[in-house]
Amino acid sequence: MLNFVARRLLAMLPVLLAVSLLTFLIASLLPGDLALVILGDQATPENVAALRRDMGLDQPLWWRYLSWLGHVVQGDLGRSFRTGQTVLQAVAERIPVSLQLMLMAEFIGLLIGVPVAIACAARAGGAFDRFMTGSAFAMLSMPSFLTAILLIYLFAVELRWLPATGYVPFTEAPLANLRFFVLPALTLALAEWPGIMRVLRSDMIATLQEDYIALAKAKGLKPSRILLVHALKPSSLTLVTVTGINIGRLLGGTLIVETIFALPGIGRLLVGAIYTRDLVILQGVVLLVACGFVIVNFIVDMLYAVLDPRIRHGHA
Amino acid sequence: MTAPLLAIEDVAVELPTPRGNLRAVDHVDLSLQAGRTLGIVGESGCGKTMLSRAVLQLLPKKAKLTGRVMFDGEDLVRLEPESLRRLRGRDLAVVFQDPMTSLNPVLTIGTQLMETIQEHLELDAPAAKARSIELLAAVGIPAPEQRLAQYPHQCSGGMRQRIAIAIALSCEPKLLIADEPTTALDVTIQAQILDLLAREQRRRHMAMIIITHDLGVVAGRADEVAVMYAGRVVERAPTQALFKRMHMPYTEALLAAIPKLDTAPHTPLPAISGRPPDPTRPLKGCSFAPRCSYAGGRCQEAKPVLTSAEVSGHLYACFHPIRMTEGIEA
Amino acid sequence: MMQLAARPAPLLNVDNLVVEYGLGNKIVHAVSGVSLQVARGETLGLVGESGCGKSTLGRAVLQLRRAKSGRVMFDGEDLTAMEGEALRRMRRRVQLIFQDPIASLNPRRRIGDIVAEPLIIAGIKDAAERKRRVHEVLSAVGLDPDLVATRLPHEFSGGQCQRICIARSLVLNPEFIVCDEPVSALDVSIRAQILNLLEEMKARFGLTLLFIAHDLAVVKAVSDRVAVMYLGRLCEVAPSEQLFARPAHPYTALLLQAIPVPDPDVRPAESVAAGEPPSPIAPPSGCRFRTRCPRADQRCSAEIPELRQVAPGQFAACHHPLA
Amino acid sequence: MATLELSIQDEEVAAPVGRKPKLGLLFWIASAWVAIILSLAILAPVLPLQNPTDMDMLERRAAFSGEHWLGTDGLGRDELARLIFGARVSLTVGLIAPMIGLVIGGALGLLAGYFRGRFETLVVGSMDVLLAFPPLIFALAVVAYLGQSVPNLTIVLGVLGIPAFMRVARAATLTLARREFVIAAEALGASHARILLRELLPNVILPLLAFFLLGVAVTIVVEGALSFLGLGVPPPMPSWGSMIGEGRDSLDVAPRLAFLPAAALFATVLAFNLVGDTLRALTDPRQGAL
Repeated sequence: MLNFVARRLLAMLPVLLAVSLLTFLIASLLPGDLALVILGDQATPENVAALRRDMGLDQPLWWRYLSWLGHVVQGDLGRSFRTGQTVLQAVAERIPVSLQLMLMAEFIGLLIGVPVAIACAARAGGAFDRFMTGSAFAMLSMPSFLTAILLIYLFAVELRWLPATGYVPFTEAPLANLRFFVLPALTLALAEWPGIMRVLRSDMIATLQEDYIALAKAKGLKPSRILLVHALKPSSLTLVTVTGINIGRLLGGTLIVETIFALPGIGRLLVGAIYTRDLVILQGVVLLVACGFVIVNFIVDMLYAVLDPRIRHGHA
Repeated sequence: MTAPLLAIEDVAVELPTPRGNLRAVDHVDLSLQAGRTLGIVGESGCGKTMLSRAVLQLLPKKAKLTGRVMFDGEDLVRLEPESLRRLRGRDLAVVFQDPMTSLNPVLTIGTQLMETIQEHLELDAPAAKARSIELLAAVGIPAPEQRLAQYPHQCSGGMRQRIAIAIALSCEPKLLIADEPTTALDVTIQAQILDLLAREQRRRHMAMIIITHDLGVVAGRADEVAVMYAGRVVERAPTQALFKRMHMPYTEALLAAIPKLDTAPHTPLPAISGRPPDPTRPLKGCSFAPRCSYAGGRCQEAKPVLTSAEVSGHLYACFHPIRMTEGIEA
Repeated sequence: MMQLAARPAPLLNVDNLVVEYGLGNKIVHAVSGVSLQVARGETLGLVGESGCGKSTLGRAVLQLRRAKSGRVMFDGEDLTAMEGEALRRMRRRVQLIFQDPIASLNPRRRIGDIVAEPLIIAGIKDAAERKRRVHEVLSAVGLDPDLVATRLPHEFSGGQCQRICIARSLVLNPEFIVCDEPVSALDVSIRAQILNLLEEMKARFGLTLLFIAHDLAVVKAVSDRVAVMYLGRLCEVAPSEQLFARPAHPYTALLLQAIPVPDPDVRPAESVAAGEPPSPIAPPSGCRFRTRCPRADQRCSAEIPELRQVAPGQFAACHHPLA
Repeated sequence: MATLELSIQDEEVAAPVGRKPKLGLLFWIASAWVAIILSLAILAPVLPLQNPTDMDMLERRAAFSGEHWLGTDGLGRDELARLIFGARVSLTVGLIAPMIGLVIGGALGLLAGYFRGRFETLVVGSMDVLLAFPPLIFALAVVAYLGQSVPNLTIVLGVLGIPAFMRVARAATLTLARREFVIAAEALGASHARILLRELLPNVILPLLAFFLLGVAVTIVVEGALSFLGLGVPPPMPSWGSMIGEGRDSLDVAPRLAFLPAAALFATVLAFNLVGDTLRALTDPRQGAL
């Protein structure tokens, strides 16, 4: 099992390296000169040339990438020339917000998706199954920014139960904090549960047609045990891989939801950086998010290997 | 003759398919005494597996079942789910064809054995575990103790089928249904599994139904044999009578079409011409008529009913039976 | 390299073929040094249990799977040394029939195009000529060309699909056909039809066949000589009658004794506890059957037995042959 | 002479036995909606519509009227015209971007699934790198640097679609390449090109087309999200996403300014998803694929 982990760990390094290269190359797509953009109105030919030398912009591309990478590896992702904050500080400040949002969304998504999937699979083709599959399908076609608008209109504008925007840290006022998070988390969760439900449902329906389920019935086991142990256990494995992929979608979703609900998370930091052309922050955040995503997927793969006995015993 | 342990009375199974309703089992009557072995033989699509699923009440949801399945005095078709559930795995057990798919890949062998025992016999975990080890040893599994913690993918095909048999025998069933138990196994392993089944059946004087397409498997192992074609039992007889003095042309043709070890190479095989019956287009007359060399006018018109021949227990469904001693047409 | 009795040069001569492939980080020793010959017009049966490497050997002979070492001589030409165009031209003289007839036909193409495909690949441009050839082979295998040519594979039964595959393999007038378990997936009644058809096609087109199967009775029905394979190696080769009457290798005897005979008078012999075949990833040393052989001794684990003649035309790879 | 089966009974073969695909009502409604939206978008310049960018500060947020069937937006522009021209943009990006993914990703997946070996590891490896970036964030970053324009947006979203199409094509090719009819073609001496084009492609194209329709739905959503944030299609060009974004500010006063484009976007995405998923269910025999 250990060499399996080591092998996968080694395979992850080139991916991270390639991710850093791609992030760096995106920045070089900028038409015109970065120095000009940074100095903006105080751009006189002298200080533009001086800035270019400081940032090494006059060096060849590969040199700039290597020096940038050198800094990154030591944790220095550069400093925003708009806010003066380093990228790491800016991100560190905002991670708790995004993390709380994503965890709440994923939790609610699982809370709705898993039981519904099991109920649908138990009576596949029944009225409940057709209704839930239909509504899941509709929810999948509902972009999160549409759901956000609907929820705001309903709960904030019309019913005035919940605030449309605003934030207070959990440590300061847990209850108020949760009130701010209900609508954003619900928006994301409504986009999450259909994906979870459809994968688990179709997997369980396929599992329920396997011979070993027929044998479980022939052994006279209780229907609940057949559904929740014999059928759910093998199917839940694919759920683990789906959650890995969902996190990528979730990151995209948080970006929109944080912007609409004005939550100071990483997503909003990114959008803000684009509006203010704060290109150092933009590049730093994109790199961190991508690397975070690769690491999370690596962890999900390991979790899958540990859970599935067929892989755990090297029967790859 | 005491009442049979199992009596299948006029059972029919109809399955809706995209190409129209398919009558997989077409009014079958079969019975089996306790402790005896019945072989059910037929080519694929003849309904033999669907018949076994009807007995076990494991038919697909959409299937329509008519008729009665009397088991130990109870009609399983009308038994309410809870008592049917308590009976399955306890008095009525099954072994499926493919050992690769009949064991749950993510549950240990121990779990899958002990859950059956604890479901039906009031044994606590240690007692159930001891019984599981004893069962695994009885079916010839080396080092049964360690085997409990292993997963199915760590065992060979033959080993898994032995485990499936151990599971089936775990609660001393009165009837074991073996649905093509050795089709997915190699010939040397098949011989070992068939011997194991025969030995365990003798030791536990258990009734057994062996379902197979291989006439050789039933020849040496079944007390009686029923031949199925297009959803119907076309002949049923004690093994000796069925192989030596069959009355149904299909049985004769089926036996002749099998290459034998003692026939010389390159001798043309008397093949059965035509195509297997299409279940969605049932024929008015005898379903074997289009391929039968003895078929006459009457065969196209009506379906021959199972009539008994001179040897008791020898039934056949044919208007022109062969090898009849009196030579009169039924 | 052992010498056969004086016979015409064999059409196919496999010399010490070794085929291995990787499975995860392990190596599967599928074929470990097999040598066999097939004379022109002969049918050589190749029999063995699943996982013994017989299908791998069949595909390696046709260069569909590259061998690690050893040579395959076909009509004096070394196929293992051939590449690209030369090999492709050679393929017209050798054909392959598979076990699963339905999976052997592209579900999206009409039967007429499927059977004509070999002609197109061989570069026969004249469409009328192609149509004639297709009609000829379809009729030869007992199918009505006009009814069949325009239809799709899913409209036919297993038996009919196998007939179509046989037609496709005959359309280029090949000399040699590898039949890889051609009837194992078919029902008993249809199986007999296809076996008879293969025999008839062999006579009519003067074919040489390598017939691979796990069912000994089926192999005996069509083969002049039979080779028995176990875990990547040949353990016995003999004329059919001789092999079934007086098997020389203990494994052949075990196989024969295990076959269920469709006759109630033949009491099934109590199977000697012969255990399970080991995995080809870690085959036993010396004779690979020793772990299941009642006659195994110290020499069997030390020294790999060579295939030597134990009776006229009968060869066995065993230190203690039965004959 | 072996008993030959001389001919198949005519009535047997006459009725082709294949699975008749049951498409159902929803499929036809969805296809109809797609057809309507597509024709409206294509014919937009010819249709008797007002100019979507003419502002009329006097007529801001006007209600439905004879002159403005669907009223006007926050800047007095005709809502109906903006909706239809918005469809033009959303569909241009929505249809062309996945084509890039289909062609490049499909080809890469087909080749990787057939040739395997180092080429496959290279292709799959590079796709994993692209997949490391959450799609929305990658699109935002590239557009932020490259500049907002419909071509840029289309290219970026197209490139983002390549890994997904590659995976679908590779998965289909892997299962097919093991099937005997491909090995049979190889045994006949068919060249790689012939096997790829005649044997594999016809069987891979249908799952890819079904996935293409799902790709269109996803792309419309991503373009909508970007334009909603004001980072997609440059104003004043109308796109459903930007219209919803603008409508958000006047939710309390004129909710229809947000909900009209929202409904159009939702219906179109749902329609493409429905058509795509029905086709996918037909090509993927596993029950419950819907």
